[in-house]
Amino acid sequence: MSIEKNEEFRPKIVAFCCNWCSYAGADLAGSSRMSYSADVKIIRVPCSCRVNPMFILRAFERGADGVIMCGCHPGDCHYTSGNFYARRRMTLLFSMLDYIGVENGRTRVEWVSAAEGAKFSQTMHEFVDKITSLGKNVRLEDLRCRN
Amino acid sequence: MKTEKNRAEMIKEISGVNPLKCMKCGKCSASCPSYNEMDIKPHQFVSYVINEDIESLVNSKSLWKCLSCFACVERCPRDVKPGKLIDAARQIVVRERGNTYLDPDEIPELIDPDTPQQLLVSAFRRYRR
Amino acid sequence: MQRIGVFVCHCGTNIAGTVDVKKVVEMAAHEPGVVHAEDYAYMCSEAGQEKIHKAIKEKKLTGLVVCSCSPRMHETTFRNAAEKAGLNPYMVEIANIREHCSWIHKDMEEATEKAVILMRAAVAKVNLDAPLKPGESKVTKRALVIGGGIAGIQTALDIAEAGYPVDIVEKTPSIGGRMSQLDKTFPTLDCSSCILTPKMGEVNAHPLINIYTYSEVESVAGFVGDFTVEIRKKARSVDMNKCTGCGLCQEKCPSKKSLSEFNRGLSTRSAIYTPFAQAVPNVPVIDRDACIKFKTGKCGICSKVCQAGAIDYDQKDEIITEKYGAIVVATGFDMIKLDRYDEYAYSQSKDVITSLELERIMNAAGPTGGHLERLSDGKAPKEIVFIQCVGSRCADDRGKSYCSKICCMYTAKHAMLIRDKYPDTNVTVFYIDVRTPGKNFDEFYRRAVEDYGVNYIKGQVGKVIPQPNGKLLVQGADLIDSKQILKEADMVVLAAAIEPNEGVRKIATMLTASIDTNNFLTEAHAKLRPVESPTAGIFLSGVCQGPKDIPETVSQAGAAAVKAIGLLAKDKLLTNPCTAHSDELLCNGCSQCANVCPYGAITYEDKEVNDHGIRETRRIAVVNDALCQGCGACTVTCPSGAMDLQGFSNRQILAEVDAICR
Amino acid sequence: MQELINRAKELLADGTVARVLGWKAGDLPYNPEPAYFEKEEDFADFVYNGFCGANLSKYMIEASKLEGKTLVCLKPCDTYSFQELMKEHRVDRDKAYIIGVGCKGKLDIEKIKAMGIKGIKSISGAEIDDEAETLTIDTIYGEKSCAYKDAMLERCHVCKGKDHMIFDEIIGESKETKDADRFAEVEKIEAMSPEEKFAFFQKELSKCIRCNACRNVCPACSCRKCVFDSNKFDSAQKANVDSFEEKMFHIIRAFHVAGRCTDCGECSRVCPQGIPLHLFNRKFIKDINELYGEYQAGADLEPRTPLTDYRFEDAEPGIVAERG
Repeated sequence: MSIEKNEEFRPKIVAFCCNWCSYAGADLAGSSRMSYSADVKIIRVPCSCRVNPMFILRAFERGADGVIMCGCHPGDCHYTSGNFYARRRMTLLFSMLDYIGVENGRTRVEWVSAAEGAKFSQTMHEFVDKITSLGKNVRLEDLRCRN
Repeated sequence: MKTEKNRAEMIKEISGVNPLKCMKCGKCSASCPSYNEMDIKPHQFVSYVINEDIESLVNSKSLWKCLSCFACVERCPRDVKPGKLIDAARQIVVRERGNTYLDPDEIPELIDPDTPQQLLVSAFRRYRR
Repeated sequence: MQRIGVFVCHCGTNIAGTVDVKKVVEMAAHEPGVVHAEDYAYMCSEAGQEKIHKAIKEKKLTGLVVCSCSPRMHETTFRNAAEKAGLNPYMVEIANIREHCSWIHKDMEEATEKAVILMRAAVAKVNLDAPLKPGESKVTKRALVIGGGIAGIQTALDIAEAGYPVDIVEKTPSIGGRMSQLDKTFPTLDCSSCILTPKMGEVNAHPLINIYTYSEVESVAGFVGDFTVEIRKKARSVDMNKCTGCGLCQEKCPSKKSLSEFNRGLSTRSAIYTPFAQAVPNVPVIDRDACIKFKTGKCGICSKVCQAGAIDYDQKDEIITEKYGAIVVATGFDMIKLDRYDEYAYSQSKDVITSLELERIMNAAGPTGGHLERLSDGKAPKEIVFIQCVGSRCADDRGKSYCSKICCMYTAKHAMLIRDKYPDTNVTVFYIDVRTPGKNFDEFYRRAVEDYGVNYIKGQVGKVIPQPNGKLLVQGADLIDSKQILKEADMVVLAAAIEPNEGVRKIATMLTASIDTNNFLTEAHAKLRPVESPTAGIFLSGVCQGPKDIPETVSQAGAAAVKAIGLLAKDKLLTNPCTAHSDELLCNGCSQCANVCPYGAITYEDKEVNDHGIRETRRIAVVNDALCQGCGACTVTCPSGAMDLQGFSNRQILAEVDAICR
Repeated sequence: MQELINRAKELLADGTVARVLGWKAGDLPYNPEPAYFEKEEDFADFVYNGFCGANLSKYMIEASKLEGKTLVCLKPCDTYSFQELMKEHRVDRDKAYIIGVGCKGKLDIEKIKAMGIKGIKSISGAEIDDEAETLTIDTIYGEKSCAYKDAMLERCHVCKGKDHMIFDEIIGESKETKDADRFAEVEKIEAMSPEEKFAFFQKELSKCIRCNACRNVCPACSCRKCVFDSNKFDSAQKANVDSFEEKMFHIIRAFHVAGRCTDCGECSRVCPQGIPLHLFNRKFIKDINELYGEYQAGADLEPRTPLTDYRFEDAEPGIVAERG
C-alpha cells in the first residue's frame, strides 16, 4: 500500500523571543551556524512579559501550528521580574488550552540565555519534531483564514 | 567481508560513543590496570576507530587483555568510554565468527581456579547483553 | 498610507549565499505601502547608507525596512542613516535574514521563502510605526566598583584619575583579592605583593576613592545613570577611626583556633584578625563566631589591651544608600571544590595540595614561613608531581568545560621557582597541552624546561595512592613513550580549575546583568564589547567575565574604567523612547499596571476628560517616560488595551503575527 | 422583605441616602429587575425574593458618579465583587450605604421549566422569609410543586458562604445551601480525553450568539471600552463566522478577569443560551489555587492579585504537559 505523500506537511511555527536573552541566543545559534528548521519564524519582543495571550491565540487563529515563547532564565530578566509574570500567565494559558482539548504539545515556553545558542537550536529541533508529529492545527484555526 | 568503514560505524553504534570527543589526554591509559600487557594502549583505541583501522584493533592482543573494569570509562573527562569501544570491537569479532557462542555448561572446565574474580564479573556483563 | 523603502543586503555571501536576494526584492515591491525596493552587497557600508539617503530624499520615504543582519548589530547604523536623511530614526525596522535565516538553512528555496516572510513581517510592522523622540535622563557622576581585587583596584584608580568619585565594596576585611595571596607572578617573577601593595596604598590615599571593606551590596534599584545602591557595612566590632593598627589585640586574643581563609585554611588565626600584614585598611575584624566574648560573654581581653579604645562590641551592621551613574563588577574568582576528584586523593592525603595552597606555602608570610615542606610531616619534598587540567576541559558535571587559561603558566612558574631554590628536588609535570599564549610566555616555559630541567610528561595521571610509608604513588601515562609511569612522589600539586566567586549570581540578579551557566557574566558582544554587560551602565572587569591572567585583568580593568568614564562624562543620557503610554479615553484607572511595573514608572491622577462629549474627571494612569524602560508588562496586564508600548504596540505585533501566518 | 423596605424608606426619608438600589417586580413572577427607588411611593413594587439573583455591585460604578449616597442591597456573594471594584477604584465606598441582605439560595427559572412546569401564573415559597424548602407553583395546568433545592442556581450549590464581606448593616437571615464541591464539574471535564473536551466546548460555544450579556453583567469585566470593541487590538469582530472566535472571546475574557473573578456565577445565570461560562473562570480559579496558593478574589483589599504577583519558585509552564 503506497501512501502518496502529496505535499509534505510543513508546520508554521511562531516563536516570540525576548530581545535581551533568547533573541541573542538565536543570534548566537545563527552565527555558530547551528541550523534548525526554516518553519520557525521569530518575532522580537522587548521582554517575555510583553507576549499577550491574545497574540498566541491570534497566531493559532491565523493558521500557526505551534507557538513557542522564549525568555530569560528566571532571575536573569533584564527588567528583573518580566519573565516571572510571563511564566504564570503562560502556565494558565497552556492549562486553559489543554482544558478545551487542544494538544498541549502545540505550545511551549523555554528559558534560553544569550550564551545558549546550542540550546536554542536544540529546542527548535525538538519543537518542530513535536509539531510535525502532532500535524496540522485544526482545533484552533479560523476556517476563513485558510487560503 | 565488511569494509573497514562500516565496521567502525558498527563499533560506534554498539558502544554509543562519539570518538571525536577525545582530547588525547591519556587519563584512560593512566588508569588502566592491564596497560602493560596491551600492545594497543587504551588511549589508542579511539584513534584506531577514528582512522577506521579496525583490522589491527581486532587482531591486537589488548582486545582480550581488557578486564572491562571500566576505570577508563569512569575517569574519562570527555565521556569517550574507551572500555566500551574495545568491548564493541569484541562484539564484532564474536559476531563475525558465525555463531560459535560459548554454551553455558562448557564454562566451568574452561576457567582455571585463580582467574581474577573481576574477569568473571566483566564476562557476565558482556555476555549478559 | 506609508511610503516604505525596502533594502535587502547581500552581506557579501553571508545572505546572498543561501537567500535569493533578487526574489526578496521582487516580492518586497508587491507589499502594501512599499514604493522602493532594492538590494545591495553591503547595506551597512558607506555606499549602502548613501543609497538609503538617496532613496529617502528622492522617493520621500516615510518608513524604512532593511533586510540584513540582527538588529542587535546594525539597528543603530540604519537609524542614524535614516536620521541623517531627515527620516525619524524610529520609523526603521530590521528583518533578521542572516542569523535567523541564511546562516542556519541550507536549501536556497526554503531560506528565500522564509526571508520573504520575515521581510513581510517587518513591512507590516513599519506600516504601523510612529515617529518617536528619545527622552533624556540625568547621570550621577559617581561610580561603584564591586570587588576589591587587582581588577577593582585598577578600575577604581583609573576612574578616579579622570576626576570622578569611586566607591569600592569588598566582601573580605581587606582589599587585595586573589593576587594578595600569590607569592610570585609570571612571566616576570615579580613578587606579587611588591607590585600590589603600592597600588593598594594609592587607592587608600586617593581623595576620590572611598573603600567599604567587610561590606556587601544589599540591593540595587534604578538603571543606567541613576542607580540607587544599598551597601551593608557588616559590623567589624572595631572603630576604624580610632584603631592605629598596632596589632596588640591580635597577639593577646586567646581564641586562636579558627582557620585562616587567607592561608586557604592551612594555618590558624585569632578571632580578632587582619587577613595579612599589608592589609588595607589595616584595621582588624572580630569573627563573631569564633570570639569568646560573643559566644560566652566572658573574655574582652582585646578591649582591655587596646590603648586606642577602638574595640566596640555592640557595633551594628550599617546600611549605606548611595546613588551611582555606573557600576563595575570585579568580583574575581576562586578554585573549584575538589571533593569529587577522589582519584587524586585530595581529601585523603595532606600532601596533595592545590596550586593556590602551594603559593601560600612558598610565600614568606605563609603558614610554613616560605619553606617548601610537606604538610603531613614537615619534611622537604624531594619528588614533586604537578598535575594539569584538574577539573578543567572536563565535559562531565564534576568539573568545568572550559580551559582555565592560567594554570600552565603558573605551574611552569612554580616548577622553575622550586628547581631554583631546591636544586636537588625533582619536579615532574603531567600535561595535556602546555598553553603559553602571551608575550614572553613560551620563552618562560622553555626556561623552566631547558635551564631548570623540569620533567614535562605528555599524559594524564590516572590515580594517586597514599602509601603507608607516607609517600604518594602516582600512576600516570606517558603517551609519547607509550609507557605507564608509576612514580613515588613526596608532594602532588593539582592545577585545579577556577570558577567565578560564589555570590556573583546574586549580584548579577540584582544588576539584571545576564550570566551564563558557568556563572561568568555575559559580555555585550564577545569580540566587540567585551567589558560591557548587555545591561546599560554595568561594566565587567577581571575574571568575573572569563578566565584571564593578571596582565589581561589589568588591561580589561582599564578598559572598563574608560567605558565607565565615557558614561559619567555625559551630563545627560538619551533614554529609550519605546516606552509605554496609556490612552486616557480607555484607561479604567484600575491600577493593575502599577502592580507589575518593575521601575514604579506608573502613577495615577484625576484628569478632566472629554470622551466623545461626556465630560468627567477620571482616574488615569500616567507613565513617567524617564523611568519607563519599555518592558511591556503593563500592556498585557491592562485588560482594555489602554496601555500600549510605543515601538512594539499591540497592533504591530499582531500585524507581524498575521504576516508570518499568512 | 418588609423590614428591608421600612429600613430603606427610613434612610430615604432622613436623607442619609439619595436613592435605593434594589429589585422591582417584573412582568412575570420570576423575573424581578434591578431598579432605583427615589420616592416613598415607588416602593410599592419593591421586591426581594428567591429570584433576585442579579449582582448589584456593577451598578454601583455608575451610581458612585451620581449625587449623594446610594443604598444598595448586596447578597453575600455580591459583596466580594464590590470589594474587587473598590480595589480597582471603580466604586466609591463612601458613596454607598450597603445593606447586607440575607440569602437562602437563588432560583433558576430554566431549571423549573426543565422540570416540565409550564404556564406559570404565580410562585409561592420563594419569599425571603419563607423556609425555602418547597416551591408551590400555580400554573394554568393546575398546581405544581418542586423542592427549592432542585430549582436552585448551580452557583448556590457551591456557595462560598453566607457572611457578607462588607456591609453597613445586615437585614434578614441566611441559610446554608452549599451541598456540592465547587470544582467537581471542572474536574469532570479535565478527566475527559482531548477529543471529548474539544467536542464538549465546541458544542457549548457554538451556541454563543455574542450578545455580550455575560460581559455586561460581569462586575470584573467593567472596562470603559472593551478590547473587543476598540480598534486597539484589531479584534473588534462583532458577528463571529467561525468556531474559533467564540473560543477566543471567552478565553480572553476569562483571562482578563482571572485573579479578579469572584465566581459570582452571574455570567452563567444571564446567558440566554445557557452556556456554562463559569467553567472557564472556575478553571482559572482552580489552577491559581493549585499552583499559586488559595486565593479568593474580593475577600480582602490587598492590591496584589495572583497575575500581578510572582514567586521565584513558581511552577514552570511545562507542568501542564506533565499533569496531562
